[in-house]
Amino acid sequence: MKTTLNDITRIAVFAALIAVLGIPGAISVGGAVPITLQTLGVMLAGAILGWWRGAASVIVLLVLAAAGLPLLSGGRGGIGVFFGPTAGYMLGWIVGAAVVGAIVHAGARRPVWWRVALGSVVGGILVVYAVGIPVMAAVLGLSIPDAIAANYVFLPGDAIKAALTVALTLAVWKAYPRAFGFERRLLAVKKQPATVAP
Amino acid sequence: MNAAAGESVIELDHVSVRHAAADREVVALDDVSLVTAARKIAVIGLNGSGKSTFARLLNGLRTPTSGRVTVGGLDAAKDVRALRRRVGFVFTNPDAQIVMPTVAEDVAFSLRGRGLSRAEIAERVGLVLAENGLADRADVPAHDLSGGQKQLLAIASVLAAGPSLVVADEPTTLLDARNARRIGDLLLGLPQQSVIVTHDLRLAAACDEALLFDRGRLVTAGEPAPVVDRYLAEVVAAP
Amino acid sequence: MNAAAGESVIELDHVSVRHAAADREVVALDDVSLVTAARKIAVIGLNGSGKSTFARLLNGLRTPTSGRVTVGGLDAAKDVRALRRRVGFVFTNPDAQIVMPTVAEDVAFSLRGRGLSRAEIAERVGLVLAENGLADRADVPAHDLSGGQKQLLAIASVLAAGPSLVVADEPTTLLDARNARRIGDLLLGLPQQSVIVTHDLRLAAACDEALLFDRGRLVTAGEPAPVVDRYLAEVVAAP
Amino acid sequence: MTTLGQYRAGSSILHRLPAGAKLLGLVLLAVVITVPAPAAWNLGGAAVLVIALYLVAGLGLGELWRQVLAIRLLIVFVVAVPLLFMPIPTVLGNAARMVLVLLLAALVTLTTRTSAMLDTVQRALVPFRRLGVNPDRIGLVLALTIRAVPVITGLAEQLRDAQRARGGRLSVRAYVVPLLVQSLRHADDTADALAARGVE
Ligand SMILES: Nc1ncnc2c1ncn2[C@@H]1O[C@H](COP(=O)(O)OP(=O)(O)OP(=O)(O)O)[C@@H](O)[C@H]1O
Ligand SMILES: Nc1ncnc2c1ncn2[C@@H]1O[C@H](COP(=O)(O)OP(=O)(O)OP(=O)(O)O)[C@@H](O)[C@H]1O
Ligand SMILES: O=C(O)CCCC[C@@H]1SC[C@@H]2NC(=O)N[C@@H]21
Ligand SMILES: [Mg+2]
Ligand SMILES: [Mg+2]
Repeated sequence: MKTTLNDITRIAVFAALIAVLGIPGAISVGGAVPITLQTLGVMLAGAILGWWRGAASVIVLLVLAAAGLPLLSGGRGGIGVFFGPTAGYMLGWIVGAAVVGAIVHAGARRPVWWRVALGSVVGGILVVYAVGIPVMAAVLGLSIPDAIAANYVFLPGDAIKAALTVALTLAVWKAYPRAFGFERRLLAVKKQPATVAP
Repeated sequence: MNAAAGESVIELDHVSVRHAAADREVVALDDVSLVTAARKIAVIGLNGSGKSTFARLLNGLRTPTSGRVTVGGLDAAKDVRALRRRVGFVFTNPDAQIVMPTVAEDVAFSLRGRGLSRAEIAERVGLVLAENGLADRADVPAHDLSGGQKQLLAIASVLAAGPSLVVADEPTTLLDARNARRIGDLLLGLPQQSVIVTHDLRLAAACDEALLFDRGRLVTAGEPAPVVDRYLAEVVAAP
Repeated sequence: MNAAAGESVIELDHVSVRHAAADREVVALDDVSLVTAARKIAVIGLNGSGKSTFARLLNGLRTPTSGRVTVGGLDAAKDVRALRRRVGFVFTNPDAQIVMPTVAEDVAFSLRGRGLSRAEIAERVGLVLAENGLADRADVPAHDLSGGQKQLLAIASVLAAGPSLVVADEPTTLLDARNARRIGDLLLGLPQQSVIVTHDLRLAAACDEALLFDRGRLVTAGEPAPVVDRYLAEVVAAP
Repeated sequence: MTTLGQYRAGSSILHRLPAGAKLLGLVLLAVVITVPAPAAWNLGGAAVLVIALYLVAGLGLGELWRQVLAIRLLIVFVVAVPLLFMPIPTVLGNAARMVLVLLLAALVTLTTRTSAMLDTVQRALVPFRRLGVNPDRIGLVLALTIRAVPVITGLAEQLRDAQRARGGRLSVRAYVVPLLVQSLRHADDTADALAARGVE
């Protein structure tokens, strides 16, 4: 997997975009883990950039946040965030973006709505929760069932974000298809002798 | 300077706009007072003289730090929503203004929330696109248009909303000579009252009135020819 | 059109550039042939006429679909690496070109990979910044610069790499009148051979040679004054 | 590197310690504080250590208090909610452990320049070169991202203005779609600029 300059700049710009989506701030419900638009950015990163570039952009965001830049929602940053109750969710973002990307891009020639929907729900919600809830439970000293209960507040918001991801991804496909990098695959396919008619 | 039928009176009453910059305070507009109802109003002045700030006041994108702005009797501070329905705004960079993926969708965006049916919206969009020479580009991604076409689309989308005043902030700066001329002529030919911020002095000269800003102050307003002359003599030539 | 000492010969031999667009093929450059070694070369033409495509060929950012491009004897298709060391490129939008967070870091970025020590890099960066009036801004984040200063920085970073040819694609389009003039004069005054794509006909007229493109074809090349006249008469005025 | 960080300038031993050493120390202390059951000896010892380190760093108790305030909502949460199901000493013990670790982590951020932290990341990656990881590329991505944040923020501000000018009501689609498209184009323009500057 050779990284091109386009890969590099898309990874960087998407990391910045997720940071910018955090600027409107975070709604803090109860205090430990905020509701944030950044998860929308995570879903979009996977859906648009594909699995590895999507995951890479999340890693880049988290590394910079850890290094002290205030790139997380509400202008937070610093290594401390990774010792707090949201650490697991953020690690989940990495895997989540990869899963969204894998589901949306695998074998496809264009984003299809149900793949984006499935990807966002599985990668952007379930995977993120699967990593996030146990870590939150451990840090806060909650039992797993209590942590799951505490996590319910995020469901409505995250469901809306998944739906938005579908609409936004398809709109970006219409407006700027180059961004998906699908054509690279099409070109690669074209170079091989055609065996099956499309 | 007389109010023709249909023209709104634009009134600024001792308006100042100040920005708190990192180390000092920037005065973008400094005690500007003005009453005008001219049909085509040019705004000229050097970089940083306050032209964009003035234009943005008219649409409520900026609010005065002190003083009062009214357009056609609407107070820009109080009736922002009504003001924005009445005043259309064309930005320099059409890329920043086109918000929907395709040409037709972008025009339709201006018509949302007015209780129009889908069919009515489609009809109006078709009409507006035809009027602006974009009929065959309806389903093209907006970002694939050429520079001139993008600005045409931006203007078409503004006009679709049916404004009675069109404010354009350097609408031709990014265009080539032919497109700049075309867009300039289009704006001059619009039936709507228009405020056109421009560095193109030919365009300014073709308006009914010109305003000259310098370092946040309104230096003079009136017939374009003498205002442009004064700009060249006093402002541009100054060290 | 004679090769002065130090100027590279730019040669295009039956060059065409085609893009496969969604529904049809776009011919960005159509069988262009050219030999020039002028010191300051202006490139003019309407939006979409092929100016940027031409400029990008000179730095290997585009490769011809057919034909051959050489700059100072370097084949643009084969010696891209050497070509890019010799040819600096200034883009329209400095925000896309400034890749490092702070002013000094961006200039230093141009000097990486040359086996220079930290101290040598710091010294050269200081020199380049001083020459371009940015000495006191070394540690400022790039986004705190004004538009004109950003373009100055972009040019400074290009010059730091020591190119013998500077290609600039509409370097003044995003700037206001005063900054546009400043950047235009800076480019004209550079000792390096320069290719300047511009909509600013005053700037074009001040060059040693002008190239006029129209719909992908090189219409004419030569003394700027007649080329500009022909542009206004035949291209801009055409329907 | 930028004015963005939370670094507090200083010349204490903590400021001068390499970032990697501080991070390692932080992880070790975090383990020591959180693995054994909460008890007076380890929590008390850790608390004394935290206060001492803030003083050694020259940050003072004022900064310490500011850091406590920064996580006050979290503290309220970790105390209030578990009180419903758990005995008071357990809850306070858990909360104290978390607060102490967070204060130590904040100390690392406060005494380490962002650029030093990023250099450490880059250096830590050098051994992975054999696996195809290129530390210079990663350093470039990190720098590009720092540069991109204000650029994308600027795009977002322009779009917000444009949308407002077109009639008040905000729509996520009409905001995020052009933001995405413009950002992605910016990415492609930047890739061209990197190529032109000789990056391969
Ligand atoms: N948001 C802001 N924060 C700080 N200063 C600002 C802001 N907006 C404008 N200014 C300052 O206010 C002054 C007037 O700016 P304005 O944009 O109105 O000028 P202009 O005449 O439109 O210039 P140009 O020809 O460059 O578009 C300038 O000095 C500018 O730097
Ligand atoms: N990557 C691309 N894919 C498809 N078409 C392209 C591409 N790049 C350029 N073109 C087309 O090639 C033609 C020439 O483009 P070019 O950018 O060279 O024009 P230009 O003279 O620089 O115009 P402007 O003044 O607007 O910058 C245009 O029709 C353009 O749409
Ligand atoms: O900024 C942080 O510290 C990370 C916040 C993690 C928030 C989680 S992600 C899944 C869930 N959905 C939300 O909107 N918030 C939580
Ligand atoms: Mg302005
Ligand atoms: Mg061009």
